[in-house]
Amino acid sequence: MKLVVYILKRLGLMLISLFMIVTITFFLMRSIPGDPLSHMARSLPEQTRANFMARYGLDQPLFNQYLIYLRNLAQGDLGESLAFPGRSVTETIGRTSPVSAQGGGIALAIGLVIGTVLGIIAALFRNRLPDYIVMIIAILGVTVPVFVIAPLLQLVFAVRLGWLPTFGWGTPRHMVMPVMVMAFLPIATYARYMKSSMLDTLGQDYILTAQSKGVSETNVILKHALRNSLLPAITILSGSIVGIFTGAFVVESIFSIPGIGTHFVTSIHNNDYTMIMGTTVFFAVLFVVMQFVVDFIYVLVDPRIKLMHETH
Amino acid sequence: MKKQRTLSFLFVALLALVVFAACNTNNNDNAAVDVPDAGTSAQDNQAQTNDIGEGALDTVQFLNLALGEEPRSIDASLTSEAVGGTILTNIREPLTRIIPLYPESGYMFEPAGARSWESNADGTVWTFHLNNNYWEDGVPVTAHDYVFSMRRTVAPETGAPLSFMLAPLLHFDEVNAGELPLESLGVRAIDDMTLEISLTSPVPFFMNLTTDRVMMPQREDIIALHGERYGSGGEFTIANGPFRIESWNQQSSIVLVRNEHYWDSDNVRLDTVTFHIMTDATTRHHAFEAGEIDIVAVTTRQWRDHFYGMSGVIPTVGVPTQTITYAFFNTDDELFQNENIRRAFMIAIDRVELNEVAFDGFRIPTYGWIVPSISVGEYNFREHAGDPIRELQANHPDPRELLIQGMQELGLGDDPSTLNVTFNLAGTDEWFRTLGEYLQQIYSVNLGVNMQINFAEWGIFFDNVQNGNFQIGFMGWGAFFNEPFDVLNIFMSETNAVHTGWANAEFDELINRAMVELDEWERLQLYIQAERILIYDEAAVMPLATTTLNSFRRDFVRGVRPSTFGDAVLKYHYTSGRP
Amino acid sequence: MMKSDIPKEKFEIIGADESQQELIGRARVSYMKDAWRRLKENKTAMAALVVLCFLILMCIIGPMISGHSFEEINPAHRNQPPSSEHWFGTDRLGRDLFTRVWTGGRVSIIIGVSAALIAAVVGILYGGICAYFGGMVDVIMMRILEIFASVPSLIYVVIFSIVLGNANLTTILVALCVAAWVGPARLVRGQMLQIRNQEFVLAAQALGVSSFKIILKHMVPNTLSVVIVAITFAVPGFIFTEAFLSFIGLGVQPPNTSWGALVAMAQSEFMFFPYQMFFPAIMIALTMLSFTLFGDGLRDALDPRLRK
Amino acid sequence: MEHLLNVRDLAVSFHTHAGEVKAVRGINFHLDKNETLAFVGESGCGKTVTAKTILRLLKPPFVEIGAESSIEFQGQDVIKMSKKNLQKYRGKDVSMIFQDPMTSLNPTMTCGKQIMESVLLHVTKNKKEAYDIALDTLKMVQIPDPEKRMKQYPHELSGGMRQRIMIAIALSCKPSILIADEPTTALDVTIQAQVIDLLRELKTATKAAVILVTHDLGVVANFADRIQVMYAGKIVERGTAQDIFYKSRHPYTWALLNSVPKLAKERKQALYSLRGTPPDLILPLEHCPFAARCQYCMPICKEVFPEETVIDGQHSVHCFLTHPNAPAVTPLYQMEVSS
Repeated sequence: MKLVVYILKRLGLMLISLFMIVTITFFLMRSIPGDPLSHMARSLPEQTRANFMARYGLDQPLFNQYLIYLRNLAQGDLGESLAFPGRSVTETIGRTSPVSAQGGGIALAIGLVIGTVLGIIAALFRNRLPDYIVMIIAILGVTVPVFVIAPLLQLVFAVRLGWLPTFGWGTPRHMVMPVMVMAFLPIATYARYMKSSMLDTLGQDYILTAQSKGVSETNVILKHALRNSLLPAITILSGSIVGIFTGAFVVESIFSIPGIGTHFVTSIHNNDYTMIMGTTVFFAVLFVVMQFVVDFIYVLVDPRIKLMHETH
Repeated sequence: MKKQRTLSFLFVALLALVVFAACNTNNNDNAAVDVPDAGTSAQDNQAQTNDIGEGALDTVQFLNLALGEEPRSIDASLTSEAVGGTILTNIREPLTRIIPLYPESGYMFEPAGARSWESNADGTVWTFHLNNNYWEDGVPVTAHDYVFSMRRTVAPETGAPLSFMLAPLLHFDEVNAGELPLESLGVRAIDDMTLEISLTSPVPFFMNLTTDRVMMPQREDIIALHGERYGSGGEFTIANGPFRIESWNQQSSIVLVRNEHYWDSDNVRLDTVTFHIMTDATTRHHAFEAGEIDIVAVTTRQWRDHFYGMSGVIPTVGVPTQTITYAFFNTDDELFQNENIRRAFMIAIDRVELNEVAFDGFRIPTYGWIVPSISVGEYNFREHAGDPIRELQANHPDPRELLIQGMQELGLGDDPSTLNVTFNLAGTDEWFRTLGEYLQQIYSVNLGVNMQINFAEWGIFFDNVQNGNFQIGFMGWGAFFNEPFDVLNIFMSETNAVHTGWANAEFDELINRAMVELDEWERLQLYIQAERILIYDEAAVMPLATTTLNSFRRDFVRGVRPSTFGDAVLKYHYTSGRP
Repeated sequence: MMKSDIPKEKFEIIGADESQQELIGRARVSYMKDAWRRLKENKTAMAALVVLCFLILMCIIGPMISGHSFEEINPAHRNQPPSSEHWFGTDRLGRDLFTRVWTGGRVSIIIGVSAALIAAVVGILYGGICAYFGGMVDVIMMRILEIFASVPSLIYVVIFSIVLGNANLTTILVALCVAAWVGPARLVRGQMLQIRNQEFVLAAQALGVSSFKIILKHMVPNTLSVVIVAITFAVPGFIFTEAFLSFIGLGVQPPNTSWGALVAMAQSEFMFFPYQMFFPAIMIALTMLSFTLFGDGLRDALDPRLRK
Repeated sequence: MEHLLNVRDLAVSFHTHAGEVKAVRGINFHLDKNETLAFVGESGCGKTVTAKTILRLLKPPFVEIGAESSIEFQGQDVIKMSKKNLQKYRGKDVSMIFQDPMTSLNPTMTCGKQIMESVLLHVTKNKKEAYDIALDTLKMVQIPDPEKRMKQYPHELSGGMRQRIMIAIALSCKPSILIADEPTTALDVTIQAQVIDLLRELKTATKAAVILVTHDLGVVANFADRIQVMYAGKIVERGTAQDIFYKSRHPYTWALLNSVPKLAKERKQALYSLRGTPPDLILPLEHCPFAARCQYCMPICKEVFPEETVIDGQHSVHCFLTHPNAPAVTPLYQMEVSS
């Protein structure tokens, strides 16, 4: 019973946060100068401007537009793209987010695993060569700009060697380079994070107990230290997931991947309010849900937490 | 500590918006397009690439091409951008198509939607006899489809951005303003296979209009079926051109396949054409080099030199386009109301150096408003009109003297350093920043004024220009068809299309006379005098350079006829010897 | 057995020697001194510090020693590779890159450090208030924090930059910090929650010390070590965000420049003129590397648990 | 007869930035089957380091064991033992109970699993069997409702119960030596007595030799067979419980005994407390380390470390007071007993 109450409370808080995000972004969006019709060529006949405004309800007072937007949002309708007339934002996000999720998901998984392993190595060989190498890799991964790495990879693997396609999506071969570039970020994040978390765990008393039981060196790491140091890493998972999506912007545009990143970039470029709003709401929902999912996993995984909820 | 991690990896994520920056040649016709040109003259290029000669046809005929951005819509009435036009011209059949003559220069109108056509004595009534063409669903194309399409484009509630192109039609103004019903527009179907268009007065360049998207047929029932979604995707339109849309997955690719019901289908050799949407220019170049796309438009001199010598690649470089890159003054501004100040600013720039530095040597320095590719009948305009700006520079070697003269006329003393001038640019990427920094330095040195550059997104720039809060603006302007009228009428008093606020009665009168003058030589002289007023006397606008077409294609791609005003249809393309 | 030859007088009882009783081998070292010593020992942190000082020094004297002004355009030497005359080569407009890199460096570092400080200060106050008062205050403030945290700050940064119009230093800082304080705030709140339940805070409350004073005098100093480390990690973050902003044209406006702007300028042709991007990118990487390594070293030095 | 454990010249030092801390400065002792040996001394005298070194739990390069030190267990020198043998030795032959039950158990692993882990390593590979052994051990340590405890997590148990789990883990493989490092210090008094009684019962039941490390003489009283008093990394006095409690000859032992409050005393008397603190082990301390705090300090005590003098049988002491030339001294503690 306690858990149900916990979930309901969290859902309530999530809704409030979402509501605030939508409100802030909505009014923020309207404060951007410039008008979405500017992509039309030459001087615009008055009639076209009127039609356009009416079609998107832009001619109504701002507050009414806000109420209409909320009502539609409640029904899951994020409105119609300004830059691409006739395209529903919800449908576009529905179609493109799986692509980003697929690419991003694999990159995150790879990044997580490699990052964790590197973090453990760095912790075990603290202040010795492997530690420095791992740290340099972790930092380089974050400092070298993506828009340098991506074209370089293209040049080497696609143009010179011809092993991989330069752009596009669909077959696993298409995924290799984008995933490689996108994985840099989680590798760097989790390597550094796992190192400090592992160092922290190795200093605990129960590690000594395990050693005194004759448990082998590797098992002490895998069975005891890893699990306890992985727990805190879960907490930054939700941040990483949103990071992956935003990270995809560059990679998707460079490799022409039809993900949510490319759409978001085009929408900012075209002042496409509805698409920007839609994507922002999508990210907000994603982050808030991930936050809840991560907390939930944490409760499941860490026995100490669960008890606390029951005794409250 | 973990929140810091989110911040630090976000900044890498923040690199997300790199894509549309420098490399995106959003080639809608009025944003400045940085298409470089070559040292070699355009003419010898022309000859070398038009090898329409037969080669052994490959068994499977397909082409992979790249688009810099995704078309916003392919609704013939509502789309105004070039990318939309590229798709439309391949899936829809206008009345006629314009093809470059080979080997001599000039163009010819080829039968397309119409089998043949004739006009009455004074050229105010044109009759078109349609080919028996069919829509992709087998329904025959009738004159009613053309009538419905033009009426829809002109109808006020459609709000078509390019409706003014049908202005020469009878009663256009009244119908477009809603004062007269659609039926009174000067277009009607005599019978299923004959279409009659009547004009308010004879228009020398009328035939050019018949090749444009505004005169493409549309199906009333299909539009009713899809409603608002019409033109937003492959399955929400219908084709009657050489190809039809097989699939359109957004931000990824548009696949066209041969349209069996097309009247000239057996002359069409390609089975499939895939347009890959690739916003990143570097990726496009890599894709071409890796053989994944067959034609690429080159954006910088380095890439052009890189491909130029490459084996198996045919260049088409330095072909002048119909777009002039220019700056324009706000003549209502208290400084730039004076023509001498405007003339001083116009001649203070060395256009060759500007082209080398800011346009990477990819354009053709231009000293008049009409681009070199435009002619009147068979007279090339530039060859006969000379260069007004060069003359002005010869008469006033020191632009500062002209500036001071203008300042004194306005009673602003004689010290240029007291003047604060802002130059508005329509973009924020690094191409614009290079241009801005160059202009800032040149004007500070040559005229001694202190110059501020204002960078803004296209939307914000256009807003400022329309509301007149700017001093100097920067844009590109493309002619729709090969006739000076198309780029001069925008400066007539009542059409404030370029928001200079400039009006000149003598100029208006010259243009009105030219509009009805059927004799080419006479029309040419009228345009020359008009340009002289616009540039030499008043300097309302400051032409800088003409953009050029620079692309490379694989040698197995044949039947290509690159030209400034030619149709971008892939009807005659084929591949022979694809590896 | 016992050597009996030890002289007898050696055996008078002289009792316990007070002075020796409290003999401490190691001098009692204050927490900060000990941290500084441990930091000095950490070779990488010291190397990072040296690199940082070198970079800052060069940013100051660099433009002077190069003999070229960073704005002067001369089309004659466009796109020249590094040469004796132009040590880092020239850019598309023929300007000397050596001067521009160091002039740009000033802007990037100033923005990086000041943004990190602003974010930290706001974070400390916000986190402190949250942790100290708790209850409804905490819940509401956390909801506000969650809002800023849940939308990728990319969107806020971009929108604020556009809304604030033509960027000068303050608008860029505002755009950078609009969502950046979330990190330190959450960090400080966590840290302070731990401290709040410790006895010395309860003692201070018992003595009737005002809550604001408690936050400043007791809770802030204890979280300082964590915050300092957070700042060192945040600085590279901001330098790169500024680089990104200039990339999409919202960052530093010409004629002045920054590392980000330089990298942005060189990006489209870095296949042909790699040196134009190489030097500013190296500077960004070096700064970020040294700040991060120094931050790591600082964290180890300040972390009480690792004290030997 | 062969000792179960034989420790020769054990010296352990820590390499710190400030210099080398010599925690254990050459001690010799042995342990026989079924015998209970107690190490007593203030914190920082090296008793816990000695205990951990027997299981080689301290890792080089941070820790250095003296070259000539040797710890013989059933003919093998633990210090030179290979990694593989060490893993067999730990938990099987020698096991250990740690001080703070709150942090010495893995928080994310059920108690049952933590016990079964040792059993699976050393006794049987079959999970079911291991479960039963673990259950029996839990019964042996008198934990109420053992089945439920198997599935619970450490944080769900009280301090005393967690220490019982620790004991269960240690005894689950029937080790020949059980080392208990201050097993009761972290517990409150009432629980301490229960745990000590339990340990006493178990050591007789399992016939395991026990090394008890503590600073609390009260705990040692009727538990240990032999007691060794350590000070500043050296053994200053050793002997049977009787020798140490009633015939102690070392001023430091007297002070320790005196510090234990006695119920028998009249209320008015002030409690005795030994002034000063143990010396910092970074100092050379060539002489008798206790000299600075010893009431009976003599000049010789400050020059040289006293040799070991055997009083009788197993009782020996390092103090110049036993030297023929030294003046006769009435032991501080002894006065209490006689009056």
